[in-house]
Amino acid sequence: MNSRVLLAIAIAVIGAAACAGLPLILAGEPYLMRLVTMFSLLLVLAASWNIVGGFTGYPSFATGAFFGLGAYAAAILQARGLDWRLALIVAGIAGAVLAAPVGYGVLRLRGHYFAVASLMLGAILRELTTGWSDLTGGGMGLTVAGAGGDPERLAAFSLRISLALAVLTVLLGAAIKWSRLGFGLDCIRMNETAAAGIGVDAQKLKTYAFTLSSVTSAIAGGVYAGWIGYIDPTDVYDVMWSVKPIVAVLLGGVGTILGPIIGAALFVALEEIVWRNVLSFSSGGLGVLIVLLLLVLPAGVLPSLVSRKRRP
Amino acid sequence: MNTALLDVRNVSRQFGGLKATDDVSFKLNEGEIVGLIGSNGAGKTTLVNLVTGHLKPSRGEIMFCGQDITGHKPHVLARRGLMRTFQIVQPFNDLTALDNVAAAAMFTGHTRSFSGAREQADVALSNLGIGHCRDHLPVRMTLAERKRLELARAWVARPKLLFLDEVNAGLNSGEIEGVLGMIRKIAAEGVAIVIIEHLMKVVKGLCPRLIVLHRGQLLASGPTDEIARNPSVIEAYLGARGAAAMLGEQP
Amino acid sequence: MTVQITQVILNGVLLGGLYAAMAAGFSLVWGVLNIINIMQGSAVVLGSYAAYFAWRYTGLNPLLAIAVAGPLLFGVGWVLQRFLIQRVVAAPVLITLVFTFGLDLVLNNAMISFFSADYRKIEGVFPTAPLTFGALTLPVDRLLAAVVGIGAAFALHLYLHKSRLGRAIVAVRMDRQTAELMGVRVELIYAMTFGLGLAMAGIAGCLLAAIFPTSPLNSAHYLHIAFVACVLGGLGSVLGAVAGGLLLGIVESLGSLFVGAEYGTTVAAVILLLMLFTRPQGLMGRAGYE
Amino acid sequence: MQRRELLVGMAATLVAPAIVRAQGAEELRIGAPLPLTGPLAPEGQKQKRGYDLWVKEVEKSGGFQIGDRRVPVRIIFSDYQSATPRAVQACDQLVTQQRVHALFSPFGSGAAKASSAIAERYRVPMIAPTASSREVYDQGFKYLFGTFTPNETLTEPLGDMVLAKAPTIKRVAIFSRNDLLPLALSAEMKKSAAKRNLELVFDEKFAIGSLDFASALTQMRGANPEWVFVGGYVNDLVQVRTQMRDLGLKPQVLTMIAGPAYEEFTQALHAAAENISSAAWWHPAVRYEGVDIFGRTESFVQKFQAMYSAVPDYIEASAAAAGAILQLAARKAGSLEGPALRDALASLDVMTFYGPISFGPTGQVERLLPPVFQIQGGKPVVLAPSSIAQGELRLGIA
Repeated sequence: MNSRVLLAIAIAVIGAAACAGLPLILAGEPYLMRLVTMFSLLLVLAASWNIVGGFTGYPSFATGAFFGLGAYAAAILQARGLDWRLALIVAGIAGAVLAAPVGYGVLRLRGHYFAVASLMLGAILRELTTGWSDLTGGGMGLTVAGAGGDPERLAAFSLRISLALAVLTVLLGAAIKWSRLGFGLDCIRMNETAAAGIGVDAQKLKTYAFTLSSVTSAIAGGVYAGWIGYIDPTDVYDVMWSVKPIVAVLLGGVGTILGPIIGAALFVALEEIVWRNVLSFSSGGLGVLIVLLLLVLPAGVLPSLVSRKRRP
Repeated sequence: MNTALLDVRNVSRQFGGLKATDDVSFKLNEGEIVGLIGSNGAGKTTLVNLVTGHLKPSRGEIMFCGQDITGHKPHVLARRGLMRTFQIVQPFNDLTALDNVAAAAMFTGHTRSFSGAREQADVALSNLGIGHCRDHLPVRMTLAERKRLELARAWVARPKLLFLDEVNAGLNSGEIEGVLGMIRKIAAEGVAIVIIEHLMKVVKGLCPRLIVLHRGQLLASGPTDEIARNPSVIEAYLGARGAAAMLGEQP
Repeated sequence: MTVQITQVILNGVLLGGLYAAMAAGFSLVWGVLNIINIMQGSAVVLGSYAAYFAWRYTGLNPLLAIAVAGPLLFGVGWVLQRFLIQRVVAAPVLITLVFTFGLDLVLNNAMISFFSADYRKIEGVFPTAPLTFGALTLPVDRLLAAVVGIGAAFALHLYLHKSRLGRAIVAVRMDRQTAELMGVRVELIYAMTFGLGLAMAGIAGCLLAAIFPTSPLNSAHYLHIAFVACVLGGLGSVLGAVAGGLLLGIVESLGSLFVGAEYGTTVAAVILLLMLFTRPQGLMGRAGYE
Repeated sequence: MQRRELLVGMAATLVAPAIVRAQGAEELRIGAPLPLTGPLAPEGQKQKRGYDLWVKEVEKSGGFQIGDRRVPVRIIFSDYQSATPRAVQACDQLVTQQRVHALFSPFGSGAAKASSAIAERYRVPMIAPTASSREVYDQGFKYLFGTFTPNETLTEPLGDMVLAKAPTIKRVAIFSRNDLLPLALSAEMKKSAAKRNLELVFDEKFAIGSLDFASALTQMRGANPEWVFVGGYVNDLVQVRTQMRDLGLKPQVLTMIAGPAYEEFTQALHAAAENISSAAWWHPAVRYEGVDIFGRTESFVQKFQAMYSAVPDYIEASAAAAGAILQLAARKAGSLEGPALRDALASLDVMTFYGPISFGPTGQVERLLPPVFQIQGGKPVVLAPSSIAQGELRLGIA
């Protein structure tokens, strides 16, 4: 128990220090600042996905759907003059309002069927967003005022808020994992029938997990919209927003607290390397990376290192 | 006004055209030990699934403690004291034995704290004679130990009624003796128990009453001695050849 | 109005024939290997390129290019399964899904690199005048492609149920362990199945190339179609995929008539979700496959 | 063991490509983020062809004239995978780490708008070769320049011409891909139609990736339009045209943007392409006498054909023009410094192979008159502007 509290405190302290310090340290390095912001957003999504995909064991491909939903909710509200803080909160609420009923329905499915249904959710939202052009601008996209004013302040601001959100999401993950809810999710992941047999209300707990994970994903979308300043449906509902967090968590270690952090950092670094060194095959390079990762390190970096230490 | 603990009324369940359970009715009283027997495919496990909420009946109703529980979810029933074990053991593979049992203590509503749940689990493990497996993962335990783990998980929930689905399957006779001892111990605490078996031999010494299923239907129900001599039961249940063997075995 | 609706349903059937071909192989692989092959869309496009280049350099009719694209894609599938996918075939859904997603990224971008993303179109092969029946019209190229597509799916179905190897595949789908005990070499069956799955994709690609411009960018849409048709029709069943494909074609056509052209695919996706909720085994599938 | 090696290897690669900084001999570096993979890949490849041709010409001529020096030019490409955030990131990386002197913007209005903030922040001039929407240029930015005129400059001349030739036309149908440029063009078409009191009898969008338009076209046929306007890309338009023919839908005027500008379009449709009208920001049939490195339009087309064995379209031409324009501005500025280049671009007023170039107060090109053209006899024939017209609008389609 104690080591857990220590870990949580360490994450919070380091996170707070990073939120306060990094924007200042990186002030002269806008590119690094951008990379760290990207890392933070990926971390939010990875840690969010980990709640459903890692703790509960449901292979969700819906992260991108909620990311896009949050991006649009925040962007539309900001365009209507709402304060960015409120806009982010409403984006989170929008995520929850969609996730709760959808999750309740979709989470009755298992395995491939769940994966397909969750994948379809993003496609449907994208089409609806594109179609409802009076509200969303449709295929024309939407310009977001953002919160920071001039570009430099916007960059620093976006870094700070995405880092803060990342720290909160990791802590949320830890809180869930070490709570009654997390214990129940563990049971569900390992054996849902047996879990029901000992009184675990699987449907309820799964829906909680799915909803919480969607809230943070949606807020991440809102932060992203303000940061980039322009969103369109193909961009924010891109299936990559669902796949990259999964790859990051697979890279770091599924179902662990630190896995998403390590995974997101490695992923951003690897992606950057591939992107710099391979010009027109960079998406393909990402594919090669995924294939290699799953063949060589199927359990992720963190568990591989830990199990190495344990072995004689 | 004497309400039965469990009252199954005309329950049926169909899969496609197949009637897995066909108009079955029976009652159980508090603290009773009953054997539910029948050959493979007689519909024993389906019946357990129907009563414990893992399947919904196509027809009929089920009363538990005087209340209608037809179609209630398994987790709701578990919290109300209706527990079961599975024919094939279903442990949580990444949890230690202790946490396997602690989860049951927690989610059946007997405690909300982790420390409380683990304390209760500890007692349960010792009580069922597998205290030494406390920190083991299920994969490191023998089948007999895992069977006891399932019993511990059920016991810690302090059930009123416990279904044991082929709890002896795969065990040798020594191990079976041990498990039967545990079952007696649990029964002595006033828990009603339904033992699902296809070997009549096993349940004979333990259950004063038997319920016999055949092709989804209730074939007979009554005191064990009577049932054991009931020719239609013997024939349906064991086939003509087995019937002869069975009768020859009578003391 | 009745003429219009009849025409729209006819359009849907013609489209559905193509969808059936796209979904049949996908469904087979899903059913036997328990793998959702995200690469299916790109494999279809690869088949289209085979047809396109065969036409371009030898003037081969794209419907006959099936004889080239089918075996070619079969080989690609066999090798991929034998050397890569086999290594994750027993892994959880998440892993196999992400794995084939990675393979898809590689294949799709390789095609962009080699063939560029420009649209390429086969022309001048089929008569341009459509068949007319009163006020109804049937374009010749679409009609032929739909007929060949459904025909190919039926051929696959027959192969699975009449040939020795086909029956072994079905046996593995039903019960892998028993099949193994009976001496079926599951690894080989897997490679065969994946090969057949991609071969069907290649055939579908040829049919598409006969009608539509070809580009690697189409692959995501093809995959989407395979998904929906397969779930509608029922997992693992080739005939189910045909039924699902036809149904999807008709639903999309009617959807774009009654709800608006931009929502045609949305209507299909929503129907898929409803289907998953109410009857996850699909129209013709049996319960219990998962 | 294998795993450890892999981990060590990964770590090593992480450190290896240390940040590249400007160094050594003077050269002009231009950053060009392109969508080389992903859904915009065809457009990205086109833009790249234009740039590559220009660089080759510059190299042949011995480099850039800056004051009294000759300076080599280098374009640093970056694939942004058709994802807007990556495009912005690419611009940032190109400026801060590759120290580029100028940027060619990513494809389309959306990405150009998102990334123009980077150019503005670092005071690096950005030329957008493929962004037409006014909103891109309305941000008050000083460092953004665009070679496409606003969208209405495509639909307005079409409206004039059609009504001059066929004053009886009243019923218009608009069918558009639900995508940035096609939608913007359709919106302008709607305005142009309303302005001329035309009746809009059909107005629908189709989803990106649609394979079948028959249902919508059956409906359109019921509305009996005289002028059909379709917005989309080559693959959509080929399909729409084929199915219009199958369904016997024959309006007097059929306008399609932006497909007919491409060679693939006429190749794929043959006779069915006949009499389809269109408009684009540039067309190989236009004739200008430029002072830029390519000179006359014909010479640009020739050089392009020599290099790629294909006829250039408006994207390829605009990309090459972006380079040629930057070159003219650099000569005028006599410097590679951002502000100097920017001022030279802002005050430019020259003729190029692409057309007359002078940028308005927002940075968007003015005075360029996008050509209206029609496929006649299997070839595009320019109908407007009158100064370069080669033929007259013909009515009816096959």
